[in-house]
Amino acid sequence: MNELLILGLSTLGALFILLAAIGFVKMPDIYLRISVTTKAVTLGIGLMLASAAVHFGTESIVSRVLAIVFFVFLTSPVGAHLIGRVSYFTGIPLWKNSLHDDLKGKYNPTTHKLSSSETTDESDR
Amino acid sequence: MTSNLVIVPVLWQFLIAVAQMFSWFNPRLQRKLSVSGNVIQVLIASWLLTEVYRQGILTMNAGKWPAPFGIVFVSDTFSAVLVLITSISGLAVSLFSLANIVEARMRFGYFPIMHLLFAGLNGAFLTGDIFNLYVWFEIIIISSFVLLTIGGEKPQLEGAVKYFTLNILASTIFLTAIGVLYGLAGTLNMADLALKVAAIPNKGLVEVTAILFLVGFGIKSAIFPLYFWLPASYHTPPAAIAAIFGGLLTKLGVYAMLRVFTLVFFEDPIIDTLMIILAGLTIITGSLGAMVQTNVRKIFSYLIISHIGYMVIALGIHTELAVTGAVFYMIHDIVVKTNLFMVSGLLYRVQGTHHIDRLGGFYQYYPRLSLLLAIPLFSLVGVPPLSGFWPKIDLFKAAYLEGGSFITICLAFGTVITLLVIARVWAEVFWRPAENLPERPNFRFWHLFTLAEKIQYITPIALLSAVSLIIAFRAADVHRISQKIASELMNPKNYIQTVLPDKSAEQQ
Amino acid sequence: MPLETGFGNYMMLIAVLLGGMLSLFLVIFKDYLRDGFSAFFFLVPLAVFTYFAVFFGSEVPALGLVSWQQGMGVHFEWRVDGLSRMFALLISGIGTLVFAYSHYYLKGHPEKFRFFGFLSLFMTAMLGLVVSDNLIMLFMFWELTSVSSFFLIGFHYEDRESRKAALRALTITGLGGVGLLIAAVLISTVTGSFSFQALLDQRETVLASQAGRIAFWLFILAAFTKSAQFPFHFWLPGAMKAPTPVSTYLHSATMVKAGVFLLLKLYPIYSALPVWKPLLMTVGGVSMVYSAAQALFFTDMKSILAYTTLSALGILVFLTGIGGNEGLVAAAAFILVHALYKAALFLVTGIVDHEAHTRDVTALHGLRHVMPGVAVAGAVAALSHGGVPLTFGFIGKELMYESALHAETSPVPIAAAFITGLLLFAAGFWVGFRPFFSGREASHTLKHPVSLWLQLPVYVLTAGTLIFGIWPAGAEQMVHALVEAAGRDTIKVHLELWHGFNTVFFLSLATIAGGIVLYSRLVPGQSIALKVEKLSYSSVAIYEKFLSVTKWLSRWYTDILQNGYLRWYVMTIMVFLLTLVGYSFYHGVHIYIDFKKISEVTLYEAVILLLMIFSIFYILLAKSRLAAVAAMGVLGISISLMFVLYSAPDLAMTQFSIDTLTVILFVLVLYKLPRYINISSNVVKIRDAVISLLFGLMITVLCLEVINEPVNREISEFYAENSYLLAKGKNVVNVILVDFRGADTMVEITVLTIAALGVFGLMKLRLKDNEKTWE
Amino acid sequence: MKSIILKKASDYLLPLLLLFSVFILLRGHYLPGGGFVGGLIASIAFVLHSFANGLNETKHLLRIHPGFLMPLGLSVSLLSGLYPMVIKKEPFMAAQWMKEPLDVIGLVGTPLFFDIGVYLVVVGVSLTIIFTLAEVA
Amino acid sequence: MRAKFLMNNLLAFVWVALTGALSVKNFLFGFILSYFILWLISRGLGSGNDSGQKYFILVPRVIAFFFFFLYELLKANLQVAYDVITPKSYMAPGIVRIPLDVTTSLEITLLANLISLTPGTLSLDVSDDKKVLYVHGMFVKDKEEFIRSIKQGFERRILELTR
Amino acid sequence: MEILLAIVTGLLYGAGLFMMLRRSMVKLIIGLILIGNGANILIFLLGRIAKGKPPIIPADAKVLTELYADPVPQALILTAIVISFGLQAFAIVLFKKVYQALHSDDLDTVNTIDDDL
Amino acid sequence: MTVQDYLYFVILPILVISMLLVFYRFLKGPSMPDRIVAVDLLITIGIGIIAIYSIVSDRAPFLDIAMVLALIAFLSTVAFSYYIEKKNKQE
Ligand code: NA
Ligand code: NA
Repeated sequence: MNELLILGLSTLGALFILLAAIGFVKMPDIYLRISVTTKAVTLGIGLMLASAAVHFGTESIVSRVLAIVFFVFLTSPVGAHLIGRVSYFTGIPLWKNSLHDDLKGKYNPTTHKLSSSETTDESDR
Repeated sequence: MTSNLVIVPVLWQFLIAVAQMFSWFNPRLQRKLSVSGNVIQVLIASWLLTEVYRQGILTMNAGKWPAPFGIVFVSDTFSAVLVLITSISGLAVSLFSLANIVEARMRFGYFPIMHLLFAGLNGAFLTGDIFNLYVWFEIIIISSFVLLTIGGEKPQLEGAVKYFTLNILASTIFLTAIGVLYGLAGTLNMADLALKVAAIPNKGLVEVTAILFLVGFGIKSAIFPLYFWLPASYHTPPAAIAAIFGGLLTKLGVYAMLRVFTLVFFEDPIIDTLMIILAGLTIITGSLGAMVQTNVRKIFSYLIISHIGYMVIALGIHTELAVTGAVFYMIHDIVVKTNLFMVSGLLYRVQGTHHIDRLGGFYQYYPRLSLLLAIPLFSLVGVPPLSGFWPKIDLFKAAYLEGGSFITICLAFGTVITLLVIARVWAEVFWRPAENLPERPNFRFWHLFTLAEKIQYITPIALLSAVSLIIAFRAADVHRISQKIASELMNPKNYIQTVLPDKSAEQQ
Repeated sequence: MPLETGFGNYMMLIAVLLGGMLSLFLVIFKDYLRDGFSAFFFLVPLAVFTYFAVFFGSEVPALGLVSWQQGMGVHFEWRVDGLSRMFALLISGIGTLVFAYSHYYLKGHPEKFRFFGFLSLFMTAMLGLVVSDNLIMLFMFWELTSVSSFFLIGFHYEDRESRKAALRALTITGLGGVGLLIAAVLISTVTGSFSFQALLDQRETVLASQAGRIAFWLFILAAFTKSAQFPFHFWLPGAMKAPTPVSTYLHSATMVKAGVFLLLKLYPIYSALPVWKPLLMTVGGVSMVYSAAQALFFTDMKSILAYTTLSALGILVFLTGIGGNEGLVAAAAFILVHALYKAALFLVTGIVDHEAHTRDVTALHGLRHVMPGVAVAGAVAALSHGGVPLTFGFIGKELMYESALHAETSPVPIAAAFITGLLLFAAGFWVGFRPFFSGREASHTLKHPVSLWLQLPVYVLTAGTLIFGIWPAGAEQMVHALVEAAGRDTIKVHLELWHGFNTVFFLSLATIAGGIVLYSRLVPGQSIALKVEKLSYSSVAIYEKFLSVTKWLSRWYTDILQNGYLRWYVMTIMVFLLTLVGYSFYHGVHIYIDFKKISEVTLYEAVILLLMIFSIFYILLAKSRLAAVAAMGVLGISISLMFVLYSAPDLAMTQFSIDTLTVILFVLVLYKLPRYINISSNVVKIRDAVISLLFGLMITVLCLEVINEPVNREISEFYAENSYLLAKGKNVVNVILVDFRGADTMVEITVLTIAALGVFGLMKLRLKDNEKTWE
Repeated sequence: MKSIILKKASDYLLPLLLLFSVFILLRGHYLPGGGFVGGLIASIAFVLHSFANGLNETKHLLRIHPGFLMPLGLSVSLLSGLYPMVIKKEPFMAAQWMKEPLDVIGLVGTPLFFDIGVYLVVVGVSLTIIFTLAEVA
Repeated sequence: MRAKFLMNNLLAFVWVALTGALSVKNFLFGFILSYFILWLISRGLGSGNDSGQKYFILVPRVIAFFFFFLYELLKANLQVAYDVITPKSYMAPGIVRIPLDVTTSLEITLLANLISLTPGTLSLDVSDDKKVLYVHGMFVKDKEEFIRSIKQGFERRILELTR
Repeated sequence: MEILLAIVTGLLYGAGLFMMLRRSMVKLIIGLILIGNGANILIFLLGRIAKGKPPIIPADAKVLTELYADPVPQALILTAIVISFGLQAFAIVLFKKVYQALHSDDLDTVNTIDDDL
Repeated sequence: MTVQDYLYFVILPILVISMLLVFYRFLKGPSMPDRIVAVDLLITIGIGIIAIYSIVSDRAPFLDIAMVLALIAFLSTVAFSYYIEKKNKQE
């Protein structure tokens, strides 16, 4: 039973990671790449760690795995957010087929303040 | 004999440094701690030497772990003598710093770092473990970096870049050598290495390892062609710092070479020949360099290089005679070079320049002071019967008997050039009339110094001058100690037995 | 020979060191002494003179030893025989006169006591030198004479020429000094000690040994440089920058004769060498003729005397070279002769200079009117200089001619001696006669009569010249003792005024006649001297040229190595390492790989290593700094993973956390930098790449070779067994860090602390202008 | 960096990381970890806080200059080595252990204090370096 | 005060989880340790002013929320996976401005993170006045629908949790 | 495997040297770091590598009996890593300071000091 | 085929291949954020590898490394973002 669980969890996790890796190579712009990978990998890692927890089965390992998963789930979206916003105001363009860019012109170029106003600039491209 | 006393010179410096770090905002207290601490340090070191003389080699197994499993600290006569000389020089530098180091530098940790440097030096002299030697080297390197750059003046920074890069390179080579040695012998204790390296059948690999050590230590001791960092940096920091560097740091490299090449690596004719050639070229290069410099401190820097050659001779000529001469020379050199850089600091203080073409009139203004300064200057030359003269007898003898004509000629060349260079310094700095003295930015007449400042400048120079005079007039005693050291180094059996009592028993 | 013990020994030590003690006294108390105090100083050499005159008869050489550096074979080993006694008496005797003379000569001079300090130090050095019977002791005092001479020549240090002359003198004599030291060491390798007596006893062994023969040449170097023999002679005329009493004492009567002294002392050992005679005769001969001729080109009294001194030193070496009874007797007599007349002439010159403020012979005349006594003394000294009968100089010249005549079948030696005598005659008259007796009127008037302090020493010396000239037997005993000491032979020396009408007598007459003609015909002029000096092949010019070429070469050599380029330094060091290791590999290591000891490669290991390799190359080629830093991050992860795979969890953790911190550091520092530079040319890059590749290859091969070797796991087994049982920890690495090898960790955290303090100081400390060390 | 998200996250990450660092420190004798890694994690926690909230906030939070942790840690380590030497007359750094293990922490002995010293020094060093750089750069 | 107490307990539990030794003593140790840490950093944390009652209603909501999140996670992941694997792209990406009803930093952070954690969406930034969240989406054919799904999904549930 | 690791070690040393021979100060520091990493891996490799056997005594044992990786090189490397970190930190800051003083990353601008001053 | 073998021969290869793919993106860029994300991903995949490796070698302590990686990997991302943001502010 445990073995099957390990097999299932690890396979699923590995596939998610592989998928994220492929997506990371394939996706046309940075935002999409971040978007694809952050969670897929996070999920993948969670599954991998879960299989380890199943394997060892001890209370301390399980709690440790839970702690790691918690950390990863806490930090990786924050990291994605940081990289994403930095990419935006260093001027990395969106993929040419992108439909909207509501952020355009909202960053003050010198102070990096982000405004919340709904200007006309948000029109579709 | 086992004794905790072995580690006390190291720990004491640590304690001083920690106490000073706690009094970070109180430079006055730091100054007092430094001087009084170093006075006690001299007593401790003397005690250690006495004990070693009375009881033979002392050891201290850190953590109570028997060698070779733990780190063992060993004090044979060589270590104890070097610790004592370091402590005396340290006391002098500590006194000299009081006036020579501006308070701004003291507010940024000058004193604790200096004491950690001394701790590092003592640790390096006392350790019996090759990797532990490496970590002491690192403590010395990092503290010397910091002392070199503290204040961040432009020339200091420029010098530091080179000093830093090449010294780190040296450490890395040293570390690589340790890795290889561990891979071959599986141990780090030097006495144990002595036994195990001897048993390695692949002598070729042992030789390669020895070469790695040679280059690593060679950079530290500034031998040809590895010395570049020294003339690029030693003239840049304040005099008190340069004094520690000039007196002690290169000698540490020589110490390490002497230790490793007498204990761990056995005679290898190729390395011996190489060492003789390197020693000769080091002497020549240093001498030629000293001849053309115009900055007093650069002159002294090149003389350091030149005289390192004298000590390296002993590594090429593996005889007790040569080692005796080298060790004697080392003892003298530490004291005198430390003193010389302090002298340069005093000269700078009253003349506002290091440049030989602008220095001058010192004799005219300060005849008595000049006489005092003449002692280290002419001791360095080795005008008999001053301290630099005595070791040369053994060195020349060893050079002629075992080293061949090349090294003998180099030694003679170095001797003559040193005489010329110092005579030139005397003529240009002391005799030549000074020009435009009061117009210089840092200029101040000696009589305008406060009494405290005068004492703080003069005492350390006088102290070390007195020590070098003692070395000179008790040359036979120093010689006897050097002979004892040489015999201990050349016959490491006793060392090994003391460090590894069980193993040696097994072997017999 | 009786060996002195106890009190006698210490008496000798005190006698030698008395001058030094006076010197020390002056250093300490000079500021508290009144000018007139120096009137008593002459008592010091006088006491020494008395000591040597009274306590050492010529019959018995006396030996003694005060042990000093026990174990190094260096003792105050002394020996007073005829040779050293004559020198000791000269040193202390002339010293007495010079001390007395200087008291008045330097009256009111602000540096008078410094002067006396060096002068008395010199006396100690010279006395020590002549009584030493220990080679190292001899060397020590020898060097001390050079050093005190350096300080005395540089007495007028504010004068550039004085400093230059002092340096030049020290260079040449220092060179010889090193020769002497090495010679002493070489001798000791044969005889086993530094004792001169041992050298004498084992002279056959020494002569037969290589060391002994090399030592000979080094001794010769020492003697020739000290005694200013051609081509090392040029330092002596420059030394005349020193005050006149110094010239009298050091550079004429005593110190310069130290070389001759050494030759005489070595005579019993080395005169057996076939090269001895031709070498000394040639060098001495050339020196005496060449310098005597040069003396006539000058108008400065001191310069003339300097060159005649050089010539006299040449004569002494020449005579020592001839050797045998005749040569030695002549040499011994001439030492005394020369000391008496030359010291007198120097002192006379000093008086003239002191009173008339010039020493130019062309500007001086008729001084007999203002200083009659001095004039007479000068004339007597000049006569002795010229070898005129009834002066001691005549005896000296006779003996010289005689030994030159008998030295060789060839006429060259006697011709050289004759020419020298002729030239010296004229030169002596220029100095001792012409300023006083030419012209009707005195060229200068005096405000005061010449002080007796100045006159008396001159009279003593001229009296000596006359007494020994008329009664040569008075000097016989001293000369005899010297010859006996040097020749180790008991012969009877007989000095006589009248030898009959022989060749030598006629040569003497011819010398006087020719000398008078020469003196009356030649007009003193500086022009020739200047021309000679300008010629680039004069010794000074060659020396200066040599110096400047040496300096240029040194500069070139130093600059090539220390050129300021860090990468050149790195490259040199690495190429040096590569060469050595390469050579060692080539001759000592058999390169092979034992595949049994190599583990298999799995895919994931390979990929991780591939990641490492790619990131390394990426770092090498990265165009942007930040990308390089990011690649360092990748490298760090790969290394961490490798550590995980190979069972080093602590390492993996540490490596990773450190890498993270390093990234943060870089990030904090890098963002204000200019563009990442990439300036090297392709050629340079290829060169560097080749070196780097070889270096990497060396490391790889080294690793593989070491892996082949058997493993010794004694230490790690101990840790594995005892980590828990004794050290109570299960993570062996951590137990090593905090317990087994805790001392390493203690140091390691200290390193970190210092680094942090350094960073803090480096970034925060801003020195004010007045706190800076650099101009 | 002005990011509400980062700031909020760091509020939670800081205590978590600190806790974790102590955990790593205490277990070092038995499992991977120890004073060094523990100290690094603790300092990384503060650095993270300073990235999110600005240096002054973090310094305010620390109360003392982190530099003082260095002599503090050095003394703790040094004393744990000196204690056996001065009090017990044994060699420098000869480990002294309590007879019975404490709960949670385990066996307490001088090596543990030594490791705590390492921890303090590492925190002090990393923070001093990074704060200095962040202030000046 | 209450918030701190909660925080303290939470941390003590984390400690127990970390050490893996579930015992009273261990919990107490963790409690003391985290108390110390909280004290250490107390100046840095914003003082919470939410009332203590929430603590008891919170638990069931958290569990419900957790499952909702898992569902969203899985669903979106598959959607993205499909797009990654298949050569033809169905993507219609864009950055969308989402006006916020949540107000506190905690809520915003929670929301932003949850959005980021589900595939296909990425919270780029929050405006300085905390009124607007800018989200990058992979499939934003219909902008209004996209905004609505977020507001009705995550934001509503977060508000339920925190208010 | 050892062969590959040896090659990587050599590569690290070689690459480090190559970077140190450049004119840029940043490259110099990177070079030093690379060589330092190389040295660590060299020690690791020469202490002989072992897969999956960390030198940690299992919870239920008192001594390490089965095969294990040599803990000594690991401890040495740990010390070396930490020390290099200290040095690197200082190097980076030194470099920053030099840059502030000279406004250049070019090492060729820091060779005035070897001329006479 | 045991679970161990499966993990060893199937899962680990998948993970390292994913690593290579991510690294490919690292090399390719084109922008700095791409590389930063790549580094972050490499670490995260590394955590997965460690987790699997701990099962394969049956050594629980390896999981602790994964924990440390998970905890502090985040900081380099923060630092790089900080860098880029600050650098951009300069211009
Ligand atoms: Na290093
Ligand atoms: Na999302």
